[in-house]
Amino acid sequence: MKIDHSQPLEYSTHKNEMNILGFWIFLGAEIMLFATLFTSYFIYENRFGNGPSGAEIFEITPVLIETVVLLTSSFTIGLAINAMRLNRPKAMLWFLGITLLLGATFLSVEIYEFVHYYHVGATLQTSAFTGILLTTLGTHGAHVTFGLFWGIAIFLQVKKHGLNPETANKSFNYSLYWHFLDVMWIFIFSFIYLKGMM
Amino acid sequence: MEFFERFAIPHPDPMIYASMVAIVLVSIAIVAGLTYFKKWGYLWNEWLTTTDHKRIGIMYLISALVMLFRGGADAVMMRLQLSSPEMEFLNAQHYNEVFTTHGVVMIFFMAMPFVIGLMNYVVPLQIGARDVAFPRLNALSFWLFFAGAMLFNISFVIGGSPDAGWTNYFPLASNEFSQSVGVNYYMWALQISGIGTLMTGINFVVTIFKMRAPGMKLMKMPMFTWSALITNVIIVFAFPVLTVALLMGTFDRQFGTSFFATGNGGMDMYWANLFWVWGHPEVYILILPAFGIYSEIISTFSQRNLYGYKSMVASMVLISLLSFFVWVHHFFTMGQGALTNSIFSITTMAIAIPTGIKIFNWLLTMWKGKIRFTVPMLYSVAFIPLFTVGGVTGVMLAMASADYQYHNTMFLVAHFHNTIIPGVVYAMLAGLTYWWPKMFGFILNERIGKWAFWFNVVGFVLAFFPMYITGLDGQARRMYTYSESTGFTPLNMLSFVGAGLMAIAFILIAYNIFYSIKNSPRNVGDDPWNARSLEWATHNPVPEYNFAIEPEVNSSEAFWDHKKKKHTLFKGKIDKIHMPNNSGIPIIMAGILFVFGFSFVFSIWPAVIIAAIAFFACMMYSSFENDQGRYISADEVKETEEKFGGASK
Amino acid sequence: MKELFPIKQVNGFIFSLLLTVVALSVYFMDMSFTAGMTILLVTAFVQAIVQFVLFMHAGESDDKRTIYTTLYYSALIALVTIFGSLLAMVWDM
Amino acid sequence: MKLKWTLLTFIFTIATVLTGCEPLLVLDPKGPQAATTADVIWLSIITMAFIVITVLVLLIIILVKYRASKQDDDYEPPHIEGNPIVEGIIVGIPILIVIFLSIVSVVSTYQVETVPEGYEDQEPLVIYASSSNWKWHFSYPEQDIETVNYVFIPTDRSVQFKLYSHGPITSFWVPQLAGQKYAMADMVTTINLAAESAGEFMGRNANFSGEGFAENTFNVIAMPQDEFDTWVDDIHATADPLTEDIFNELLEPGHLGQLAFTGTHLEFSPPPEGEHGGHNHGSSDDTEQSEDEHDDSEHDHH
Repeated sequence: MKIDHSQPLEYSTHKNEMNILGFWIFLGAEIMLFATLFTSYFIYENRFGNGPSGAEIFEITPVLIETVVLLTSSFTIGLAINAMRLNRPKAMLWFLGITLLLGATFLSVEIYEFVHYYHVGATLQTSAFTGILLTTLGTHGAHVTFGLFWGIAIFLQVKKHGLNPETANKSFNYSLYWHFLDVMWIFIFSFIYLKGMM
Repeated sequence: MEFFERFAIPHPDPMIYASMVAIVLVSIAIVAGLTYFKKWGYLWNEWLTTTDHKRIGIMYLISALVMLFRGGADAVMMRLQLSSPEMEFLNAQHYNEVFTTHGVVMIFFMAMPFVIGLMNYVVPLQIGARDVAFPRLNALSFWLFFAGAMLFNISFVIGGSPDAGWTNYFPLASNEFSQSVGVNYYMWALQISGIGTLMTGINFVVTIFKMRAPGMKLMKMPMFTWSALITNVIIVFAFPVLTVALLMGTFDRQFGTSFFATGNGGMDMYWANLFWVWGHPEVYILILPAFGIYSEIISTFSQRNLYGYKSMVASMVLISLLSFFVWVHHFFTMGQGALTNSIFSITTMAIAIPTGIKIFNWLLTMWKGKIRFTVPMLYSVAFIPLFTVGGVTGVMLAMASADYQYHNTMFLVAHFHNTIIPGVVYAMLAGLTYWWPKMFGFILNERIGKWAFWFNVVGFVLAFFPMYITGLDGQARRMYTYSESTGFTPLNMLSFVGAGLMAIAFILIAYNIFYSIKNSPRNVGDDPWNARSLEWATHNPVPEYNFAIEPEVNSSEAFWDHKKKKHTLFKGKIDKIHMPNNSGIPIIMAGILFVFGFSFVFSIWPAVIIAAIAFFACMMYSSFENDQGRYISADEVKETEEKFGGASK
Repeated sequence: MKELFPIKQVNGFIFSLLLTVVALSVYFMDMSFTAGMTILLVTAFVQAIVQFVLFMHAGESDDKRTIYTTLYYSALIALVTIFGSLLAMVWDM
Repeated sequence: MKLKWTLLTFIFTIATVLTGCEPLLVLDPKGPQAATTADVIWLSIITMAFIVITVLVLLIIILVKYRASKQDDDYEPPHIEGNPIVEGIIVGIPILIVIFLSIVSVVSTYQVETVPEGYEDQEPLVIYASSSNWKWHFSYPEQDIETVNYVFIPTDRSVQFKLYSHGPITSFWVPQLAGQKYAMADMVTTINLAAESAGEFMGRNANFSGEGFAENTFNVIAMPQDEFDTWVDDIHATADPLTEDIFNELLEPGHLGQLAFTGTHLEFSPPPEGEHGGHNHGSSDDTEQSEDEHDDSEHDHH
């Protein structure tokens, strides 16, 4: 493997460049995945049958907490990559750890939110609207959950092997993934919650 | 006992029992044979765990051919059932299962793997690469496709086949109207193989962008590679839509949501919408690689460069975009207003323009050429007029008002078989014959091949052209029977005869493979067709590392210019070569997903959960595994090259 | 310590929080549907661009053209899918 | 080789002869809407035949002229990149054809979606046609009768079919009168047509809907207005009233012959339109919807 030292570690081999490009293209596919969910959401938005509508069940507080937490975690994962490029693995692990904690916080609030929906009688089966709402949120939540496990794996690998072309590359792709989840949340926040409560 | 009842067939039939017995016997024979000849180790080490794009390509092709026969048998059964009025060969339910299976198998498990198999084999060779960008992911893609195909194929012996058509429209596909687990199989088989396809898409886009030989700019790529690039871009953006659609369908059937139900806010039309948002680009996923193959073959056997290279590329880029703009033409009759239908009618017809450019470019490529009628060329030549007919009937269908009359009739069936058979199937047969010496080092017998070709073309015309007429006479598609008074009989009989001729053609093709393995001469050289692109610059069959020395390219027909203008392709000397390691992880992960899918189909939740955990454990294991690949030493490369008759030319 | 908090990232973070606050105005303030949707569209897409360009470094490598093309392409097809479906399923029924 | 071509020609001839006996349903229209589609189809067949013949002739000329067996062994085909004029022509002509057909398509689509030409000033006869597995129910709200699997219509009168389904998606198709349209469970779709000659026409569900799909047909009988009125009176005099129980029995999956009742099922089992339509729920009008939502948000704050 030829290592190009003029590049940051994560880009330093041809394999690494391909991994990053491949991940971007994967994100392109993810954009389509979420776009399809949004399409479905907009189609079913007003089709709540006998169940509740969005305006009736959305609560601003948990949503706001989730938004701020996820935005902050997007910031900290950015800082982690910055620390990685400064070759400061310890600082990087701190930021990565904080990101994971914020991610866990986000998930807990989302679980609270789902429990709330359950209690007000908005389950998957209630209507097409609640079904697509929970499916969309659930898909995003599943992505975050997967991201948490992936993050832990990366944390352990960086801790064990330090920063080398492989771990740096994985961490960079992970940061792309995490930022991307934040972007998707912004769209959920804007076009599901705020539009619904407007 | 109650637990096992769910696996019973809901609509049993002597033919199904016979298939069960056949499946069991064949499986036993395969296991016994492998054990007796002590081939388990060979199979595992050389094939099942391989990450070599060539072997994966060949495995795709074998699966596709097997599925071609499966889907073809369904087709012949359908034509037989309709060959005369009030036929009692199949009953309604069985006929519904047969045409559903035919559609799904042919699109997902025949055409897709055929296309992807040829891309796998050829694209890295055409761009002078040693493998694809992510070899292990490539293996995983194949095994996911394979798991999906197997899952789908066991449906008719365990639990029941899907019976709502390959388009699977809700609410017909809902629990209320399709009670067996068949549609669950449909959902999970497509979901699993679809994820594999999506990964193939990402893999090839990166391969083509990042692994081209030095000097091969984008506008110097061979046309098949261009078509592969565009195809994979479409795959990347189209398949997530299918993922979501299948997820929602699964939720409706297994978790009681009401997305496509008729109450509770559900919308039955929305399945059709989602399905076609994916489904129309899918059509171009199939046809674009075929265009690429024809471009290669027509140019090779006319001994001329491809006419209008730039407009060929531009038209494919345009098609890739337009393919996402037209899906509503699949349901003009769903009640949306004339405005929407007009918009989508125009976008649909617009696709005819880039397609027309391609047809004329192929004609102009042959112009002033020196045309040799080999089997691949015969298919390409037959393709041009037949596909033109398919294309223009497509334009006819695109006219919304007239579509109200064609929709759901045999006219439509004739149209899409008229594009898919000369378009995709002939291209695959042509491509397979063309690249066969690259794969195995000998040429398929031309004489048998030509017989097969003529049976195929005559059979095709007989089988499908009459459908245009019966469609206009009011024969709806998917009818399992009709009465004598309708007057459909003679033309349907003719279709059956055509189907029979096509069946003979495919048997001849299978026989040709068998015959050529035994009898074809092995000394065909590295460039038997006097071809033009890089894949012919290496040996037949291709050594594991593809090229001993990385080729350097400075024109769009690198190998041709190497032969004619003495451009040097291989500079430098042989060095050690980095290769990916084999891995058992892909096949294990696919096996786990198979179990996951199967358990999900039957709602066996403990098994679903265990399989899901095992799947993520595999991913975790992969993440921690440190696999740096291996090196083939320079000496070993030199030795291999000597065996092929001299170190790199 | 300072190098661990580069000014570009900090500004980006503050800006994204600001955008969130602006977006929240549609909830706390009284406005028409059109005005609200306009605000949401602007804030959401600006926010996405901030993330893609500033945090995800979309334009830093040799592959930036491919990456940007991927993003434009997916955005275009996503919008066509959303609006085309709405047109066929809801608006023109 | 020659033998094969002869064979092909022979087969084509047979195919043409076999179908030459009777006009095809779609191309034998009995009303203005079907006449429009038939005209469009003929027009497109002629235009498209022009393209197919061009391609075929070019192909044959090229194959005959440039086949290797006819050329010198040392003939080296030239390298030709392309030519802007030639490429301009092969782009330009298809564009012109597509523009032409687009105009035809748009105009005719608007035509077949509205009341047939010449009948605009008439009040159309409204018939609700609803499908169930695997039957068609025709309700005449004005005449207060209902039929199963057959429908009488007056000739030279605008008829409006309101379509919906009691189950899977079906497609209402009477090829000689008009193109098809889907019947679905959560909305009502509309077909406008008129019959201009009396007679019996084949109608069927064209969209696959399960086991009994093949037999899911009905007859359309067109007759002059006075005969139609007599027929209505006959039904009122002879048929039994349709009750909810009877109707629910009719809905059971299966096939029935032709039946007639007085009264319609629309009263006790209303079609999915207006307030019963899942489809119209909150999605009819954008501005109205935004005002609604606006109101909701105001409620939240108080």
